[in-house]
Order: sequence, then structure tokens, then C-alpha cells
Amino acid sequence: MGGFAETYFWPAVTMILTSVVAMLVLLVIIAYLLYADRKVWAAVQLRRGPNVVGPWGLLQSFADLLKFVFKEPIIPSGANKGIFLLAPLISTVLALAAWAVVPLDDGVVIADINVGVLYIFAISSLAVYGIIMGGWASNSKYPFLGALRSAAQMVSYEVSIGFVIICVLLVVGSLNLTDIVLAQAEGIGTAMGLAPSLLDWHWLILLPMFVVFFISALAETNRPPFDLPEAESELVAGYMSEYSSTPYVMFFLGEYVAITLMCALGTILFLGGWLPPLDVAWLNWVPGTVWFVAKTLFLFFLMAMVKAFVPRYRYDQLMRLGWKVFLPLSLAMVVAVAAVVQLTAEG
Amino acid sequence: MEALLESYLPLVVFIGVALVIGLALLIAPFIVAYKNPDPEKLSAYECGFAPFDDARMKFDIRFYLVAILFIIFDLEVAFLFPWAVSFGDLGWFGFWSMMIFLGVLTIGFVYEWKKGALEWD
Amino acid sequence: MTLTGLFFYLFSAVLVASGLMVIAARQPVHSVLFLILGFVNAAGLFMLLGAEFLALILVVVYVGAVAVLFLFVVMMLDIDFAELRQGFLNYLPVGALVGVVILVELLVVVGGRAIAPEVVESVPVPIPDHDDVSNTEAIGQLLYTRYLFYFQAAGLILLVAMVGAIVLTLRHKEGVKRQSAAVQIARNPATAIEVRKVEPGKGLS
Amino acid sequence: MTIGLGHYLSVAAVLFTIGVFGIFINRKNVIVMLMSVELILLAVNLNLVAFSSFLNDLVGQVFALLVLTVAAAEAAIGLAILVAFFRNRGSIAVEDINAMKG
Amino acid sequence: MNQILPPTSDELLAILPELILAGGILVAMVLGVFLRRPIALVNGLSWLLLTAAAVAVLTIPLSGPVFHGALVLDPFARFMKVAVLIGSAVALAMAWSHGRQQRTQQFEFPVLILTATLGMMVMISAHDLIALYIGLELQSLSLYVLAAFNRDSVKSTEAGIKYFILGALSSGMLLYGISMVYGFTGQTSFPAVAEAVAGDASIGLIFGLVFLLIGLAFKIAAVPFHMWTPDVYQGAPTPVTAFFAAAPKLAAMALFVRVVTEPFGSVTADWQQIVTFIAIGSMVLGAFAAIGQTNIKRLMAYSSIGHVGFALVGLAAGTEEGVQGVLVYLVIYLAMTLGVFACILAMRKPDGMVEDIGSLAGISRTNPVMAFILAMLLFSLAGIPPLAGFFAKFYVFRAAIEADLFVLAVIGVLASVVGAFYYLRIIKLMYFDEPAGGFEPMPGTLRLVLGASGAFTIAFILFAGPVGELASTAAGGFF
Repeated sequence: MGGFAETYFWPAVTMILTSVVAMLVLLVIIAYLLYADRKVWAAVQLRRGPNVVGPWGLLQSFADLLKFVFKEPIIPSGANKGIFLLAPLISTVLALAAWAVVPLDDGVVIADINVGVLYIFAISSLAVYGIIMGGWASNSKYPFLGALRSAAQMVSYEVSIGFVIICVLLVVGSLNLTDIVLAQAEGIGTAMGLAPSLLDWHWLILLPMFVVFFISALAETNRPPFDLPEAESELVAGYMSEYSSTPYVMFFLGEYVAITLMCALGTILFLGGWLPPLDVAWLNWVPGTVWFVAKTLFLFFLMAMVKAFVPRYRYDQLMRLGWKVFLPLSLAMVVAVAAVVQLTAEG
Repeated sequence: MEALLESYLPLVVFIGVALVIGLALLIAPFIVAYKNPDPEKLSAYECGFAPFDDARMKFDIRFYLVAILFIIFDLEVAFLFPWAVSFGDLGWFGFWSMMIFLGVLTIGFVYEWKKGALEWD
Repeated sequence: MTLTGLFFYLFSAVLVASGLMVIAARQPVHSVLFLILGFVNAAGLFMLLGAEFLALILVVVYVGAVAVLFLFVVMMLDIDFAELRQGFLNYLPVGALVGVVILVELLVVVGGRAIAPEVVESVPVPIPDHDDVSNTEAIGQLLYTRYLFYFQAAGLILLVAMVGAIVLTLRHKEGVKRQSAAVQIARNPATAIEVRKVEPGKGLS
Repeated sequence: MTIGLGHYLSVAAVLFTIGVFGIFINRKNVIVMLMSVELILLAVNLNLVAFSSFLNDLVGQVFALLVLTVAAAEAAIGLAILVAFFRNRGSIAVEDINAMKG
Repeated sequence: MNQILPPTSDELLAILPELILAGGILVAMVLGVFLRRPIALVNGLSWLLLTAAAVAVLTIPLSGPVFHGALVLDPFARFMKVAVLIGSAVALAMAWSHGRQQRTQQFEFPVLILTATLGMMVMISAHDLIALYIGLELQSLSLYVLAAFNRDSVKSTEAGIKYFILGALSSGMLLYGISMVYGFTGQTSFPAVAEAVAGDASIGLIFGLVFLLIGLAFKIAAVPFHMWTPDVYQGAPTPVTAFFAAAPKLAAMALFVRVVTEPFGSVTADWQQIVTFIAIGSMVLGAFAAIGQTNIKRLMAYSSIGHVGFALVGLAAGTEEGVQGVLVYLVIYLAMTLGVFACILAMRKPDGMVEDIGSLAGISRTNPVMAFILAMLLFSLAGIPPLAGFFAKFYVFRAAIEADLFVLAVIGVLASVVGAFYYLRIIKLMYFDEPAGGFEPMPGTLRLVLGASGAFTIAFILFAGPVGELASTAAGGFF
């Protein structure tokens, strides 16, 4: 009996505990990111933003959550119940599941599988289902239209994100996320004899890819300026318009978790994950996770600002950008990066 | 095979935990919130008009074409992954074989562009 | 060891159950969802077999793209099956019998079948062990050099699929004004503004 | 009880039979027949990967990758033909009753 | 990592025809899209590419397996590749002239014919189970789209759907067979599989072979798996049906012969009964089912099933003469089918195309030349002695008798006698019934094709020597 306890019982408990703790920490951070997003938006529009609930409005998101839990869950008469309730569940669980492979620090990761990037790419390509099922199951015109449009939009930008990831892989050579971050320890900076610093990260070598990734990440998660399907003036709330209490929150939660995931992926691929900006003693003392969170927050801040002041794309412009600008650009970059890497490797 | 599975176990546990939290959130209102459905509340949202026919109406054929082209470009990306990972030991031979593959698909892309398949009217 | 056994039985049970539900579901949308569930479990089985790259490619390509197209077609074509012509393909009456016969024979053949040992050594490309070359890299080393011909032929097949899809589904609607960003940007004051002399009180003719 | 090759082949055989069975009994809805074809090809892929893993030979996995891509292209063409078929048969003139501009 | 060398120059030379076609396809697509009126140019270019590929196949030296055993260029492959290329080129020319009259022309049609032909050439020279599958899929995908090419007609799209579903099912079965063969031998290339089989095939291998043959039987439309042929031949646009009956049938038969003789040559006992059973079924059905037909294209579908049955009789013999008989049969079948389809394409009334046999009544008075050549072709299809059809059946039955498959030969002769009935019925219709209004004059290319195929069938005696000898060198490659 003793053998069974050590080999099976305790590792299982520790594993479940770490997952639960990690999940809760993540959800709290997401709640505050939601709050930060609304604050930034308000600040740009010279208004104050949520500041009533709790000191400076810090408990606003938790108040919203409680409000939604007590709202009456409405399932429209025409909808088929099963898929109607399944859709929000899928979009939330998928978004959360992708966080399992994100390395906060060297070794601080829930599941360090050696196809990490491919896993995140697979999960983000599944996110379309939550939206399509949500739109179709609510059996009314607006959600149906909104779901199709945002599904087509996400699908179109998925391809360019795929090519961007290929570019980074060409430089790194491994699918494992930890290897991708460690590969950024040396690059252009060290080649020029400087100490390992932020110049070595991929954002400098693959600058156009970083820009394409940032914009495609916006489009992939239906963030403004690409949020046409659920923009207020267009299709009411898009695929979410028939949902009421917590299903509505879960769609929202899924969206925000996906946004932070894209910021985290951007940090890992381009901003050197947990590496300090300068390889100096007092900067190295700061734990890697802090750097990682700081960079992810920086990217999130950029996304929040973009939401505040960039005008919304019309649908055909949006698809034109996806298919006719990003796809050829990223394909050409794949060829260019491959040629350069082959030449440097050869020489 | 054993070492491989060890790294996937925490992944499965994490997805399990995410599922439990999702279900908890989903079921909470059905237990806690009050229920008072009336036909008006349950009808589909029509900014005030009565909904006329079944919502799942016919739709523009353009969406099928986007989905089909997505499959083909997704396959292209799927082929690029092993190439990018094993790029180091492929040398020029591997490089040129992928360039031919990308060339063929780029000609397909040019064909599609000129035929107007990417137009979104 | 029982852990992999547990996961194997879980994945294959759900896979077979969802396979059955695909052909038995009343609504086509439900059968598409069961197909997706089946594919995800098949990816799990691939993981157990060590083919992690193939498992994720199965998820990315099939569940992420092909099943989306199935959902689009099922949801938007609202195929009213009741009136689909009955005599459409009904000259395969022997189907049920053939199905059962095949199953029985296959289970007999593959039940406890172990591979003849001498076959195992003379294998064209042994899998490199796991820690130095990852599964993806091993496939990569092989696919673009030794099996170059199949890889280029697969590229041509994708080209044919692209041409076929466009030939069959692309239709242009007349009278659609399209925005051309290049034209808009290329406007300059000389072409855009027209200066006309206007005598007071008369207005333009 | 260790999981042997026979287990995987049996699962693949059952799946293959479900797929073939699905095509024969489902003569009304064409979409389910296409899905049965996908099930058959999934069974074949499972077969190939199982053999490749137990033969310790990579050719099976490369072949499974090629089968997967060709099957996906085939599914794309099949659904394109299906869309063309339903456009004609049910005169679902998608174009002219397009009330909401898609 | 053992450095795998890039393909050497003679490997590239060995697949020169395929490279010509592949490059041509890309050029044709780019031309088709960028030019304003590309139809004539792309058709002409495609026709040139097919002839250039045929010339290349004839001139390049034979070579063993290339690309790590993926393809091989042996006499058999060369013989069949030339036949398939001629079939495609003639079908493309007929489709072009037909299309010009109908004014329904898209430049994608020749491009799809080229990709289908490329797929067939890969199939024919396949030397590995993977190459077999890839070639088969490349050809089948193009044919699914061609079947549904006329997307506005309900018949054409329905033909496309049926062909797709049964084609997908058959490649699923074929793949299952391939995976079993790979599983139980550990090899995929034909010589390696042959050496692993070496006379004592295990039960799993037999199962793999059975599924492989089922999948291939679908593709050549042999009996238990022929259900798709009549509907697809009738539904698809006529030039596409002409193409279906000519080139893909030959390529699928070539693949069937190669798969059965090369990897599984040493276990003939296992596959011989299957092939015999399929052959008998096809011959009998081809004879009896065609009698009640009114649509000429549907009749041609059943006649093609019958002819596949006769060709398989030669294969069932399992000897070198058998394979030689099959090859001779296929060449003669190609010539006859192209000729008959030239006439079907010429059946054009002032108000449009007609397809029912009744409209052929009395055309001996209105279009005498066409009637005469069509009558000769139908006699030859029935197997009347001086014509080519008789020699085809003669070669095949002689091989069967030498391999003492007497039952098969007797049933074959009986089936061809019964089959002769529905051919003769058309000839009676043409010569002894009242004319129901003649057809429009035949366009140039159809006239040319009809003349060539008529000459070949009528004066086959002159060609019997060289064709027979070419076929025997081709068949020699295996045994």
C-alpha cells in the first residue's frame, strides 16, 4: 500500500494542486486585466473609468462576475439547448487549456511538452468552434451573421499567424517554448560583442513578423479594430447577443484569456520570455517570472491602447488585409528568413 | 514511451481543472438565479421587430470558398512545421525542395487572386 | 504502466462511441460535433503511440479546418433531408451485411496478431530514439529529402484542390462596387479638384 | 495488461467498419456519407501510425502525414461539389434571396 | 544524419515527361489568369505539352527505380504512358472543338485534363505503395472536378457527387489494404514487398491484398464495384465522359496489372480467383445490362465494363502472354472508344446535342460516312473477325486457354456473343430504319479522330505484328 501512495497518490495531488493554484492566479490576473483595459480606454477618452467598487474600483470585475451569476439565464425558445450551453464552455476551456504550456520561467511551466508552439497553434485554431456554435445555436439572425463573419475573419488570420510562427522556428529550430526563449539569449547584440541584451530578442531580427503577429493576434481574438462582427453599431453583440448571465461572461472570459495568451505568445516568440532586458547583476536578481509578466502586460497595454484610438475596419477591408497583404508578406518573409539562415549557416 | 507521457500528464490534469471551473461557472446561475421565463423574453432578439422566418437562412457562397482555401493554406503551414524544425540538417537540398513546394502554392495563390476568389463584395 | 492502459481504453472507447454517433445522429450538426470529438480522441491515441507531431497536425488540419468547413456546409445549406430524393444511391442494399462480415473477419485477423520478428530489423527508416531527435525533426529530415517526390506531388494535389474548389464554387455578383485602396491613395489635387469660374448670380449651367 | 499492436488494430478495424457501414446505411444525407469517408481515412491513419510505432519505422508516419493532407484536400473538393450540387438541386438560389449582404 | 543526396541528373531525366506536364500546368494556369482571352492559347499549349510528353517518354532511355524506389521507367510503363498520353490528347482535342461550338469554355478544363494525365503517369510508373496512392489521388481529384465541371446542370453535379463518394470510399479501401500490406511486411516498395511475401503470404497480408484489389476494382469499374459508372458516364458532360472512358480506364488497368504481378507475383494462386470472379462478373453484366439501354452514353458505360472484364481474362492467366493480351486489348479498346465517342460528340441536332439511341435512326442516308465508320467500330466492339476487336479477344482468350482456364474462356466467348446483340441493334437502327432528321456536319477534329480510329480498327491486320510485339516487350518486364 505504501508503494501505491508514493508513486500514485502524492504526485497526483501535487499536480492537481499546482494546476488549481495556477488557474486561480490566472483568473485573478485576467479580472484585473479586464479592469485595466477599461481604465486605459477611459483614460484615452479623458474620463475616469470604473472607480466605485472598492478602492479605485479595483473590485469592479468581481462585482460584475457576481452580478452576472445572479442574472436570469435565458435560453431562447428556438435555440437547441445542448449546443447553446456547450459553446461558451468550449471557448473558455480551450482558452484556459492553452496556458498549460506557457513557460513563466526556466522550468516554471505546467507541461513542458516538446511541441509547445504547435499545441498553442492547434488550440487557437479550435477557438473558432465556440463562436460558430454560439452563433448557430441561438437561432436568430444577428448572432448567426456575426458568428459566420468572425469565424471567417479568425480563419483568414490564422494562416498568417502560422507563417509567422514558422519564421521564428526557422531561427530557433525547435518547437519547445523553453528552447525558443533560450535561443533569444544570444543574437545580433552578442554577435556585435555587446552583453546579451534586449537587442538579441527576435523582435529586432524579425521586426516585420512582429508587427504582422501583433495585428493578426488582434484579428484572431476579435479585438478592435477587427471587432466588426460584435461591434455595437453593427450586429449588436454578434454571436453573443442571445446569451444572458454566466454564458455571456464565459464568452467574455474566453476572449480575454485568448488575448492574454496571444500577448504571452508574443512575449515568448519575440520579446525573449523571462530574459532580463540587460544581462547585468542587479537585473538578473529580479526573478524571470516578473520579466515575463511585465512584457506580457506591456503588450496588453498596447492592445488596450489600440482598442481606444484605432477606427474599426470595414469587413471587406479586413478580409483584404488578411488575405491580400498579410499572407503574401508573411510567405515572402518565410522564404527570406530561410534564405538568410541557410546562407549564414553555410558561411 | 514512458518519458513522453510523463510530460503530457500535467497537461491533461490542467485541462481537467479548466473543465471543472468552466462547468461550475456555467451551472451557477441555473441554481442561484431566479427563473421567470415568459415568451416575450425568450424570443430571438430583433431590435424590436417580430422575428419573421427561421434565422438559419441561406447564405453567401463566399464563406465556403474561404473555408476551403483555409484548409489548403493550413496544410501548407502543416508541411512547413517539420521543415522549419529540421532546417539545420537539411542543407541546400531541403531548402530548394521547400522552395519548389512554396512556388507551386504561390502560383495557386496568384491564380486565386486574379480569379477574384479573395474579393469580398 | 496501467496509466497508458487507462488512457488507451478511455480514448478508444470515446472514439468508437463518437464514430457510431456520427452515423446515427439525427441532426447533421450533432454528427459533425461527434466527428470532432472522435478526431480529438484519435489525436490522443496518436500521442500514446508516440506520434505527437501527427497528433497535433490531425487536430490543426482536420478539427481546425476540415470540420469547420463541414460545419459551414451543414449549418448554411440547411439540407432538408426529408425530401432528398430517395432513389439517390440506393443500389447498395448489401451494405449492412458487408459491414458486419468485414468487422468479424478483421477482428479475427488483427486480434492477437504480432508482427513477425524478422520483419522488424529490415525496416527502411528506423525511428531515432526520443531524446536527441524529436518526432517532428525526425519526420522533417525524412520528408524533404528521401521522400521528396511524394512531397512535391502532395503540393500538386493541393494545387488541384485549389483550382477545383474555385472552378466549382466561385461566382461573381454583378453590380458590386469594390474599393481599391491604390486608386484612392493615388488621387492627387490635379485630378480630384475641378476649378470652375462662376459669374455672380448665374450659377453653373 | 500491456497495450499491444492488436489493440490498436482492433480499434482501427472497428472504426473502418463503422465508416463503411455509415456509407451503406446512410443513403439520404450525403454529408454523413462524407463524414463516414473521413472516419475510414482516420482508421487508416490510426492503422499506419500503430504499425509505424510497433515496427519502429518512420515511413508509416510520413505516409500517414501524406494521407492526412491528401484526405483533407479530397474533403475540400468533395464539399465543393456538394455545395454545387445543393445549389442546383434545391434551387437554393443563395444569390438572389441574399437579404442580408453577407 | 546520413546525408541523402539530391536527385541525380538521370533521375530527373527519368521523370522528364512528368516534369514537362507539371511545368506546363503551372504555365497554363498563369497564362489562363493573366490573358484576356486565354482559352485557345491554353488549349493549344496543353495539347502541345501532351505530345511533348509522349515524345519524351519514347526518347528517354529506360532506367530502374528512381527517387529512392518511388518510380520506375520500364518497358511496361513506357508502353502504357504513351497510350494514356494519346488518349488524353485526343480527348482534349475533341473537347476543345466541342466546347468551341457550345461556347461554354473555361481555361481550367485543359488544366484539369493535364493534372489528371500527370496523376495517371505517376500511377503507371509507381514502384512504391505510397507513389501508387499519391498518383491515384492526383488523378481522382482532377476527375471528380471534371465530372462536376458543368456546375449549373443538375445531372453533372449529381454525377460528380456519386463519383466522389464511391471514389473516396474506394481510395479508403485501397488505403486500408496498403496499410495492412505495409504493416505485415514492414516495406512499401514493390520489390521489397515481393521479397517479403516470397510465396507464403500471412493471413494479414492476404487481407491487405484483398482490400487493395477491392480499391483498384472500384477504379477500373469491374463488376461488384461498377455501380458508379453508368450514372457518371451519363451525367458528366460528353467530352468528359469521352476522357473517362479513354485514359483513366487504361491507367487504372495498368496499375492493376503492375500491383498484381510485381509485388504479389509469387502468390498468383491468391489473387487469381478474385480476378477471375471479377472478370466473369464484368463480362456477363457488360453483355446483359446494356441490352435495355436507350441512352448512348449509358450504353457505352456498360460496354466499357464489359471490355474491362475481357481484359481481366488475360490478367487472370497470370502469364506473360496474359499480360501481353491485356496490353493489346487496352490499345484496341482505346482506339475503338475514342472513335465511338467522336461520333457521339457529332450527334448534334440544330436545336442542340442529343444522346438517345433513337436519334441515330437512318443516319446511313443523312450522314453516310459517319454511319459506315460507326458501324465498323460497333462490329469491332462486338468482336467480328477481320476487325481489331476480334484480335483483342483472340489474344486474351488464347492466353486464358494456355493457362487452362477453360471455364473462363467459354464464358467469355458466350458473353461476347450476347454482347454483340446490342451493338448489332444499333447498326440495324442506322441502316434499316426511317431517318429521324440528320445531324449537323461534323467539325474538323472529330472527323480526323473518326477517320484515324476507323482506319486503325479496319486495317488492324497491318498493325497486328508491331502492336503484338511491342506489347510482348512491355509484358516481358515483369516475368
